[in-house]
Amino acid sequence: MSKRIEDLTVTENHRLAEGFFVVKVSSSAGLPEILPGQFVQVLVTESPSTFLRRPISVHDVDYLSNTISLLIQVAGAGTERLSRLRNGETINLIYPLGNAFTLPVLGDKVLLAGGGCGMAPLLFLGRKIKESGIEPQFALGFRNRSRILEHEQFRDLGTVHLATEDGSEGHRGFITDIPAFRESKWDRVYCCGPEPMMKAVAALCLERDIFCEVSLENLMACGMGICLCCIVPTTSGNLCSCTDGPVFNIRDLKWQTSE
Amino acid sequence: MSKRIEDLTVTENHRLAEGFFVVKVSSSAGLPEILPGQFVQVLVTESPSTFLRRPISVHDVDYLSNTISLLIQVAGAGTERLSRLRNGETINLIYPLGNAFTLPVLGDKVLLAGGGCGMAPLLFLGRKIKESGIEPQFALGFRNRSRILEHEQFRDLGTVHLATEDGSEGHRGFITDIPAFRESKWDRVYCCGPEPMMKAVAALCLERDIFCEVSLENLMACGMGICLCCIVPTTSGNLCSCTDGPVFNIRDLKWQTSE
Amino acid sequence: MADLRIKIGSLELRNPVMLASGTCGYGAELEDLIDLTKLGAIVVKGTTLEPREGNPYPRMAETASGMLNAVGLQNKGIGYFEKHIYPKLAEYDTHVIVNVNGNTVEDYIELARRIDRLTAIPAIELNISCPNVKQGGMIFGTNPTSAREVIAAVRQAYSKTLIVKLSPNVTDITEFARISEEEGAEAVSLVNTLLGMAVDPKTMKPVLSTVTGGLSGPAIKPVALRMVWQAARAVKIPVIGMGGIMNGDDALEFIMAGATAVQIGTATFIEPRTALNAIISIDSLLAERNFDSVANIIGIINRI
Amino acid sequence: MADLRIKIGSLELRNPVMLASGTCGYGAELEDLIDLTKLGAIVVKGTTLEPREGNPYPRMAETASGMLNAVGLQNKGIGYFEKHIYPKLAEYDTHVIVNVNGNTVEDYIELARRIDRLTAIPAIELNISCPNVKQGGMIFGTNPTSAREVIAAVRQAYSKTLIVKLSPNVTDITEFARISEEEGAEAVSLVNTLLGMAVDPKTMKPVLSTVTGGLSGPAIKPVALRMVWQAARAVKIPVIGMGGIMNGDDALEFIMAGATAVQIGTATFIEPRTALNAIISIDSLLAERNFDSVANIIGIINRI
Ligand SMILES: Cc1cc2nc3c(=O)[nH]c(=O)nc-3n(C[C@H](O)[C@H](O)[C@H](O)COP(=O)(O)OP(=O)(O)OC[C@H]3O[C@@H](n4cnc5c(N)ncnc54)[C@H](O)[C@@H]3O)c2cc1C
Ligand SMILES: Cc1cc2nc3c(=O)[nH]c(=O)nc-3n(C[C@H](O)[C@H](O)[C@H](O)COP(=O)(O)OP(=O)(O)OC[C@H]3O[C@@H](n4cnc5c(N)ncnc54)[C@H](O)[C@@H]3O)c2cc1C
Ligand SMILES: Cc1cc2nc3c(=O)[nH]c(=O)nc-3n(C[C@H](O)[C@H](O)[C@H](O)COP(=O)(O)O)c2cc1C
Ligand SMILES: Cc1cc2nc3c(=O)[nH]c(=O)nc-3n(C[C@H](O)[C@H](O)[C@H](O)COP(=O)(O)O)c2cc1C
Ligand code: FES
Ligand code: FES
Repeated sequence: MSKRIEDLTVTENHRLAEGFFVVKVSSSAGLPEILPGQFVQVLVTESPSTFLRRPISVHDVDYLSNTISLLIQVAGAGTERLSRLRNGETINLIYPLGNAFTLPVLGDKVLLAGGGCGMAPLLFLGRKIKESGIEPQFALGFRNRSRILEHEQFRDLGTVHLATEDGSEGHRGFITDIPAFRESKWDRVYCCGPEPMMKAVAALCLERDIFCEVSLENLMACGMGICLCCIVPTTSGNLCSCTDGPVFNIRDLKWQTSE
Repeated sequence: MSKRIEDLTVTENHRLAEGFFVVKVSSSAGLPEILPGQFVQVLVTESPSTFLRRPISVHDVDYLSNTISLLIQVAGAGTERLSRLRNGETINLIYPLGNAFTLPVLGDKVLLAGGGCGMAPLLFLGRKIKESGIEPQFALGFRNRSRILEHEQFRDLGTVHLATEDGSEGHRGFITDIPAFRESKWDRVYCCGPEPMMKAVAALCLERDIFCEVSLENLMACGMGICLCCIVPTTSGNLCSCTDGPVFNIRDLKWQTSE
Repeated sequence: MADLRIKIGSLELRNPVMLASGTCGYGAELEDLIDLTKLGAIVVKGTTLEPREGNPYPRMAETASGMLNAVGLQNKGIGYFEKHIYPKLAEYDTHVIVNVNGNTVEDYIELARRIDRLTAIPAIELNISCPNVKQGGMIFGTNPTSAREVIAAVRQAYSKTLIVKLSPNVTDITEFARISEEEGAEAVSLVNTLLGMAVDPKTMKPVLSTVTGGLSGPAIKPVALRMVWQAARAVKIPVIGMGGIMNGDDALEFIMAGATAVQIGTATFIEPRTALNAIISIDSLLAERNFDSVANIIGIINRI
Repeated sequence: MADLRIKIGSLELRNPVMLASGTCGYGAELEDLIDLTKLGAIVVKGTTLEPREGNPYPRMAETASGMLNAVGLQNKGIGYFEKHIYPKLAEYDTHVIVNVNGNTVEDYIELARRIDRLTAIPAIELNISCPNVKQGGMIFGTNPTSAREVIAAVRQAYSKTLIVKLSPNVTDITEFARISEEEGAEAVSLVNTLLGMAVDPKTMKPVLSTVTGGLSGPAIKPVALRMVWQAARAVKIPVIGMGGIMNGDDALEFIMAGATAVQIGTATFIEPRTALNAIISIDSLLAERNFDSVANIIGIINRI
């Protein structure tokens, strides 16, 4: 799949919650094919401490308006700048990058599990799965009620199960504590979120022999497979998270031990 | 005189001409005493290639509104960023810095000569001179008619003589070609502008034995006399342009030969 | 259009701008984004005799106007290169230079011999400056005796254009440039990365798995430029300059300071078109100033 | 409040943050903006035997996240210092350390002797690393034999705390740290500036009148930090770290990597309060993590 470098125009910047924003950017050239799980490399301007591009997952794609949505969580200076993007500003992207989630086959029972900005790739993935004729379910985890992100669009695609660590909304605990997660027989689980969440989901899926793919957020310098900084130890050696990933089947991962 | 470091609030940003802006910033603490010829060191944010502060002359001071005006000419990334300051933004200044022009004594015939952003310190100087009971005259030079900057405020203080290099407005040539400059007997000439202009003015004044002070724009790292980068060779050795200057009597200068 | 051609030993390049080793993969990764045939050359990934997994994650840290890397020469080894990568590279209409790394002098010799047989590779860049490996690498590049030994040995083993890539982590760069020249290198390229490190004050640990790593990007440009200037005055062979070049003006600084050619490294991660933009900038400057050829401005700061 | 006191030889500082030589004048210039008595110490301007005019203008160039300077030790000489500057400094309730520079070993000895007599100066910083002078300076700091000679001589001539300021422009910083320790220095401070340069592609000339100058600022932080880490593991005397510290986190990186104290240089030009902010940051971190004393985190990255 061919990648490109392009200036896109910001058409919307919507604040979801404290520190979370959805930024929509539109391509005047028309969008290329983008697969769920892929990401973009954003050039961050006007941020003196941001030297490299920043990898951000494709949150959603709208081919009618040639618009990509990005769900941005403010983590530092780079994402802080992105959170302040104004309509009409242009941002330069290299995209689409990375592999993609393996889509389920008809009849599969599918769970999309995530939390925080890890929800980002799951919306587009859910949409693609829904389009393929399967109704996905979602398990979304948050710290507490006040940290819950808007997820109307997820509800439009399928049932959403919520968990909060303090039980202030939905199930108490982590997403792996949600009864629907533990009790149902899933054919496929797709997960993106903080590392402890992904590890817990992976452990559960391995134990129950469920097909499971996770999307990793390794530190990246290039996003294009030319720097070899973003490696993930796998059963076939060190692979690049930006080209061989960011999506990996948990069976292939020697799970990273660095914090 | 005591200097301070303070966040001031932008209250106005007025475009004078292509690449020239007057930015007004106000102090909530109340302004200290500022002398004509002094400058501020501006911290430039959101400009990745701007590492050091930028020295900018005090263009005008209004103690009623506790406002300083800065006349900014876009020269590179730092001044470009300053030209985009929006009302309500804060900028951090270290000020007031440097020495000051020596004010004339009653009865003196006084000419203030400048061009481009070199006009900056002359407005405040002119105002102080006017307040002291002397009506200053101004000689302002520009490339051509379309490059002439607004100078209503100068006209309010005294007669303005214009020169343009191509003669499209005012006298043809440099400010030293203005008849009023060459023909009158000035007691004091104050000059700030591009180096060739200052050298021409200095030469004329030396020849005619006129008291003349120029304001130099040496490269500065600190603006406070602690780096020794901004030196000017003078008859008493290398002096700091930021503390011993930026205003120098031309008799003390061994005029810098570096371009 | 001015003449942009330059010569590195017997190798003629259509222009003086190359992609630096370790920052452009094998070229293919960038084909969607830039036309590789417009480049002077590409210097492909550091290659070793045996396959290497490189260093553990994390291998990267962003720093002020730069980055640290601790990749550690991850590559599939020369055997894989010959079989699976070389055939594709051989089809490129671009000069491909291979960056060569060993643990021992024997490794370097063996690699040089094998690459000598690959007809579509006109030159090697002998990397004696990788700061991210325990054996070989920078140890050769910071000790004059070892440097001389490995360069002389490779010169014997390799018949085509030999470029020696120097480490900036030395007291006197001219010493290593001179040794390279004396032992028959046809060019030196510099600088490789400066040895640096970063600490995460939250975890109270080094950021990189290897503690130290190689610093690249505009942060190092002033140091790189100084060393290129010094080296170019010390030797007659061409100097290939690099270190923090982000745009055409940066490339011109190196050429004016004495570099016959330049390499673009880290900039490609941020703006893959940097090398192409640099070619355009060099061409425009020559046209504006009425220079016939890029040769006219090489080292011009020493003349005006 | 945690215990921020540290010791450099027999000299006890109230906290580990100092202002670096050449970047804080004689302190007075900053008095309006910061309370100097809050600092661990200030290291005043490089002082020489004879007055010096320094290098011609331009002496400064901005670079990516850094700056080059070529001041060249402009100062009025030790005589003027003794008569006109020292009396004021003697009144400060802050430790004042004098940075000492010579063309010859004899210069250094003479200076050390004269400063030894100034009772209010508890320490000197022997600068063998100034890259901006033709004689002396970095020549002493990049040659092990000369370094040893000058340190030994000054040690003889000076009875109080002797700090040796090391040049980063060397292959192996630990060698110079060890020589300093062996010859009786009570601490080493590093790094001085990295030798760099800049070219103006418009004028096709070097930006600095001296062609090369000293690079400082956050650009050099990764290199400085690495050298501080290496030096601190090589010697038992305290290491005073500096190079690109812009805030409290940066200062903590140096301390965690092994520095007993830090100096703030270029940052003062941009934010004069940097040193004071760093003290607050160190204090907060210690409180948050329940450390009794700054001594607990010196070199902590080597332990966890
Ligand atoms: C493939 C991929 C997809 C991503 N998708 C999204 C997304 O859709 N939305 C989103 O908000 N973020 C996403 N991220 C994470 C995002 O790239 C980082 O948060 C961002 O780079 C931080 O930049 P910064 O300048 O804001 O913060 P920095 O100042 O660079 O970092 C702030 C803190 O976050 C840590 N950090 C930074 N990047 C990472 C990382 N990749 N992994 C772990 N820790 C990190 C730093 O160590 C530091 O402690 C993705 C990352 C990857 C690799
Ligand atoms: C005491 C003093 C007062 C000043 N007053 C004003 C003022 O009132 N209004 C105003 O617009 N400007 C003034 N300047 C000049 C202003 O400081 C510079 O234009 C500014 O620093 C340029 O920053 P930049 O990032 O925009 O451009 P940069 O990218 O830093 O520089 C752009 C170009 O301008 C050159 N340049 C930058 N600074 C100087 C300088 N000081 N002298 C000569 N060449 C320089 C650079 O070499 C480069 O070629 C003053 C300078 C001084 C020293
Ligand atoms: C991620 C990365 C990997 C590198 N790998 C190699 C390598 O394998 N061989 C080599 O000689 N240099 C390698 N380098 C050094 C670059 O080729 C170049 O010398 C250095 O980065 C300075 O140039 P720059 O500042 O333009 O990046 C690598 C640099 C980076 C950033
Ligand atoms: C303008 C300037 C002048 C300096 N003068 C001296 C000096 O006289 N003696 C000295 O030992 N170091 C001198 N230095 C080096 C600093 O003390 C410090 O070692 C260096 O700048 C690195 O720290 P920084 O990055 O925090 O600035 C000078 C640095 C600058 C920027
Ligand atoms: S981020 Fe560069 S190879 Fe993956
Ligand atoms: S600018 Fe630093 S002393 Fe004048």
